[in-house]
Amino acid sequence: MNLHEYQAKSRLEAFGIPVPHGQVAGTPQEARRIAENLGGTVVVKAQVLTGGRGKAGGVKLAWTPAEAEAHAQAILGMNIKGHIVRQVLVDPASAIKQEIYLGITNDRAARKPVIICSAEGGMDIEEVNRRKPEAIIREHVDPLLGLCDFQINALASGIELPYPLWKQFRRLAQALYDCFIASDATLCEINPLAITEEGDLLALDAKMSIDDNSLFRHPDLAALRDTSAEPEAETRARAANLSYVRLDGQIGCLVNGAGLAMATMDMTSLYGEADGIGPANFLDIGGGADAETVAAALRIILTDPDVKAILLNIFGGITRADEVARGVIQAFSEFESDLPKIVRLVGTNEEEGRRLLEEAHIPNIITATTLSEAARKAVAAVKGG
Amino acid sequence: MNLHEYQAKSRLEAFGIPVPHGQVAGTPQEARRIAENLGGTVVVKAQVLTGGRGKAGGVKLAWTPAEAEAHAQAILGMNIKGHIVRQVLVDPASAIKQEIYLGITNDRAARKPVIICSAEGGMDIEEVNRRKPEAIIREHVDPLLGLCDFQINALASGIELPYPLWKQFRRLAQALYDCFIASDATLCEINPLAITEEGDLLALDAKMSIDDNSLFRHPDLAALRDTSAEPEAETRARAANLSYVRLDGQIGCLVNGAGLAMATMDMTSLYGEADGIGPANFLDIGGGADAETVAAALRIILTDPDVKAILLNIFGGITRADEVARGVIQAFSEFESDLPKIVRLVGTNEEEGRRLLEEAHIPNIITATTLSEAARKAVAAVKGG
Amino acid sequence: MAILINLNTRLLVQGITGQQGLFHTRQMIAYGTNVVGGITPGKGGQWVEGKPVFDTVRCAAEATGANVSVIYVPAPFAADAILEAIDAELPLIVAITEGIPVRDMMRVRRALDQSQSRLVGPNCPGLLTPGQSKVGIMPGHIAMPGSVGVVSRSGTLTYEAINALTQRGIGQSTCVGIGGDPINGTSFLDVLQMFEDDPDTEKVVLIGEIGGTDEQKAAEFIGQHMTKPVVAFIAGRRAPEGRTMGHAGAIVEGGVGTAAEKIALFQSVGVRVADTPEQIPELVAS
Amino acid sequence: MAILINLNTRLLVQGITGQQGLFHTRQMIAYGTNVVGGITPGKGGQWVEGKPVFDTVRCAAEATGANVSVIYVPAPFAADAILEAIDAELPLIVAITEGIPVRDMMRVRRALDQSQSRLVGPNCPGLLTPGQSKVGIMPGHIAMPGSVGVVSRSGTLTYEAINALTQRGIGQSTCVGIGGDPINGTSFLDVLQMFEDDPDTEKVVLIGEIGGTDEQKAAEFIGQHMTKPVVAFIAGRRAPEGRTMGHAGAIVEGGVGTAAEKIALFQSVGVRVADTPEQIPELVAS
Repeated sequence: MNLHEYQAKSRLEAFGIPVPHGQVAGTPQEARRIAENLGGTVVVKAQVLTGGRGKAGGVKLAWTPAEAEAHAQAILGMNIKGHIVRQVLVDPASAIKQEIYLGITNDRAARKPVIICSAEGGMDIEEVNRRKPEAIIREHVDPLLGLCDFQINALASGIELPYPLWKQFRRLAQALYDCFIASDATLCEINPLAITEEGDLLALDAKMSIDDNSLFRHPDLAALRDTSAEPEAETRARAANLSYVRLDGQIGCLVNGAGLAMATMDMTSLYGEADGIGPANFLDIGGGADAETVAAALRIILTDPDVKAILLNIFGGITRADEVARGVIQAFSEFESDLPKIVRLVGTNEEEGRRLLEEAHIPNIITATTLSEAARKAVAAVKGG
Repeated sequence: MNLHEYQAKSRLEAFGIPVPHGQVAGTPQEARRIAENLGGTVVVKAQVLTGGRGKAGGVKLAWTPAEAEAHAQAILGMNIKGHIVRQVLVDPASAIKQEIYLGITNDRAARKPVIICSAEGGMDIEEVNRRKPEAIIREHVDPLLGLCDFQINALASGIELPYPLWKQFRRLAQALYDCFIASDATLCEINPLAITEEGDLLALDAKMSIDDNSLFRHPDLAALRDTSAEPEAETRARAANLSYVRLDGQIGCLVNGAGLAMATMDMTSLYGEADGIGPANFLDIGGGADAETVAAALRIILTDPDVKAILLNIFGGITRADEVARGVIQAFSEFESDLPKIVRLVGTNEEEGRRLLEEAHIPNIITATTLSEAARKAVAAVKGG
Repeated sequence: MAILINLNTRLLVQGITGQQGLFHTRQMIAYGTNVVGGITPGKGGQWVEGKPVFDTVRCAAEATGANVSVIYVPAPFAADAILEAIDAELPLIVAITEGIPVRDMMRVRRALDQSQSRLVGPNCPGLLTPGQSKVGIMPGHIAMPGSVGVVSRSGTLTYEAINALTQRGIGQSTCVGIGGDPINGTSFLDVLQMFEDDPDTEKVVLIGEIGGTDEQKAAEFIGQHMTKPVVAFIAGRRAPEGRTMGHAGAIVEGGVGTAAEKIALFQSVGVRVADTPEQIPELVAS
Repeated sequence: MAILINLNTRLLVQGITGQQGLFHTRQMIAYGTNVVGGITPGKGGQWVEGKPVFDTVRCAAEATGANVSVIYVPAPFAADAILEAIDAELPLIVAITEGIPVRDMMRVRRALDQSQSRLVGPNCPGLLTPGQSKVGIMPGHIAMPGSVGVVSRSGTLTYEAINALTQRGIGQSTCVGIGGDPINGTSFLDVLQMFEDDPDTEKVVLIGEIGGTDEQKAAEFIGQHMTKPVVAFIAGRRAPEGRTMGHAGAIVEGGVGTAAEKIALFQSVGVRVADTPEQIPELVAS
């Protein structure tokens, strides 16, 4: 889960990291009032959960409150890579001597957090990495020892940070690490971290991503989720604990397990591509899903108007086939649907599951034994339908 | 450094551990007012930095405010093992079903903290250990991983804590560990930890000791030190960063290094015991002591009326003999003293040190080369003086 | 012989009184696995399916002589359960639980590195040595004893592969689900080495996914050290780039870990890659 | 040969620009120790006594090929300095600093256990191989080359013993101060083993103290594994019970670790125990 810039900055500030004291506006008038209160030059910044807003014209400098209002007017409602801007952050502009980069993320291969620093701040770090990899200093953090001061010194030394700033930088980097750990973040990034004309460090922009699996222990972070920008189906899927990604095909897939769900997508693509037929979605009901979860998944698929056939592929392990059957029956007792339903039900309690489905007499059910068979039948059903 | 019961309990409470909401009184009248405010039965408890106050009559139950006042009257000013009671804690009395023990300390041999729990609370844990060692459950804590819930479960299971209390107990034990670590404690002990009639856990009494070496990062804890009960010389020694323990002999020792200081005590005892002569103190000026520290040490020794001779034994390593000589000269320029001064100065910069001392012409200086010679000369000086 | 579990496996079930734990304990017992006891803190002294329940793993291990533990504990408590099994020095720990936070697994991983224990999982279907022992949630009836070792990052896709093999009369030595999480206990490489060393295993089936670099390392290992033939299947060929597909592990990161890349690497070291799960037994048999 | 340090020692000084660091760097260079550089974060690029100063130990070690680091950093920063030296994989780290909090040393100790580095100290006078190399703060002129290994928990009391030996014309192979803190890097036992294995060492002098159980373990080791004669001295025979005498290590805990107990144990395994420091050379010579 990603946080908006203003949310990330407010969290960083709670851990002691200096940030500009701007405010968020939902209307141009609000933006003007904030600019008036701040006084001086301000920056008006689109709050969207995607990169590249600068290039899209989503970040503008304003010398007067009237200008701030005009910029907010232009930015609010903007569509940046499919994300509609609903809020702008109005920050006081700062006089800047240098911009650096400081971020922490998890290094999968090393199985440790890694703190990354570069004197080349203000631009995409991936871009810096391609162009000038020696400008990036990395320190892996032992998750049990935590970030040590000597590692921060190594970063400061590596980017040739002026010595009078080292103490401030140590405090800030420690605070960033504390925030990363305490938030179960997968990314905490300050870019740019400005050295102001007054010789202070200031986090001008920030990104934070939170490990979704950790949200059970972070109700405060979970409450920050902005669902206004994402498709309603994804919001509902998350609420039902489903892993759902909408795609552009016609076969609504409901599968247990991410690997099998991907293989199901692969098979429908493989058999359907000659006819322009493919999966309408990736949908993994997870391990041990109960009838209610299955029903919720079917409801999401059934509300997608592009879906012309449903492919239900369950290989029971921790998920029990009889529970899945109950969910299917429950969903179709609510929604009447004439769509072809290709059902493949194997594994734990498969006989009981098949029996339940047969007894329920749901219309237009097509059974299959193997995955390939199920995928081929689904493609055929779309072609025939 | 040890905390008073009321200080320890207030700190435990800050970490989320339930404690009785009593208050501290310095006069019987205050104790009465606190008892009136609390209502009901109260306990009046002497606040002294020593054990055994129960047996000494320093803990009394009071059914009325008047009784609380009378008890406070009796307890305030009491001398418990050389400690004068200057404050009492007035706590509400609790209805108790069971008393257990829960403490954390450092296990030197294992180089880890160890959390200790026993169903036999309310008495000295050393006593329980002697009488019924199987009643004590121990879990060593990996200082990098921290206290794990499974370890707390093992404690709860080991003392057969009723299951409905486990969740509360886990929270409390975690809080105790957090407090132990965050306070750089060497001991955090709740004894007794009461199970109340209402089925809650309540820390009725608590002890905390703080690692003196850590106080630089705990100004709040350092400020809690109660110097009212200790000899003034020890307070002054600590302020000057000296390690000082008063003993009952006549030879004031000033030594660099704890081992050498102990050996110096051993030698003066060895040569003096036939004549009832021995060390007046243990005094280690530490490594790298400067002239000011040496002068402070000499001032402390010179204000001890029992001291009949001074033995200065310095083997320079990180401590430089010339610095020590400067301190000696400084101290004796302030205090005129005719006491015999046995000086042994060897090691780093010894020639310069000896030269400085000679040029200062301090009266009654006796030089020595070896430790045994210095100890024998000090004993002889006391005998002759 | 087989690998990791066999007839000598003495199994503890952590979370035995929970819904999943109880259901799969019954399944494992029904399969013939020697379940010797279970752990649920606070329920020590109870009995479940004729097996004693303990408060702690240490007590359970001492009382039963267990050598494997399987974990069905919910995600918020799962890391603690793994640490407890490590602390009790069990040689093999199998964590079924999915959704454990990354930070927890980083801590577990460090504790593991300092121990003698092996962890399989988390977020995995467990282990199955057909005809001998089943630890986890794999449906036992789809497998049959034989000489093909199966190792997989996926859960249900593993069953798919096992089922396809059995349907064609090809039995398995041991089936190992290593789990799809970014930080786990046992890698493809570990299991490939075990299969290479196992006299009961003649061929190996590897089921991979998009994302991460485990398959690349496996391919390298196969090229350098494996003498036994390997057949692979990689899920996610048609996955759109940059979107997470369920597994924390299954994300395509800037060109690293695409299916095409992994398939090419496998083929370069002589591994035959199946296009469909049903094709796996054909390649194994040929 | 000797142990731990010799003519091949290439030394880094952590905290080289501080008062103590600078003073003792001069002393060590004057003694002939091969100081190859120093570290003070933020002062990288400067030169001290003709030696280059670096911001980090890793850079310093790479640039100089150092194999030992000595730490004079003040207590609040000393644990970080040790961790840095461990991270830079220096084989030998000598920490002079006293007053490091116990909690810091518990963390350091765990990091050490997972590394290949050896730590001597903290709160120790360092190492001295007479005529070859001096690392730390021991006054070099009191020692002379020879075949007696000296190991001690104390600082200045060690000098006392070395001085007494030298006065009697008895030289030393290596003198090792292991430090008086409750949690340290190297124990009596470690050093006794090294002396036992060192062809240049013929006899050993051990200087102990009251408190703790290190001397007891040393006595056990001597009884079981040492072939070379050992002479001991224990400080604190006359210490009142239950009072801390300076060292965090030197506290008599409820009958555990009294001088009498330690002396008796040493004598029971054939170690001769001196009554005064001056008696040490007599016992060594006899």
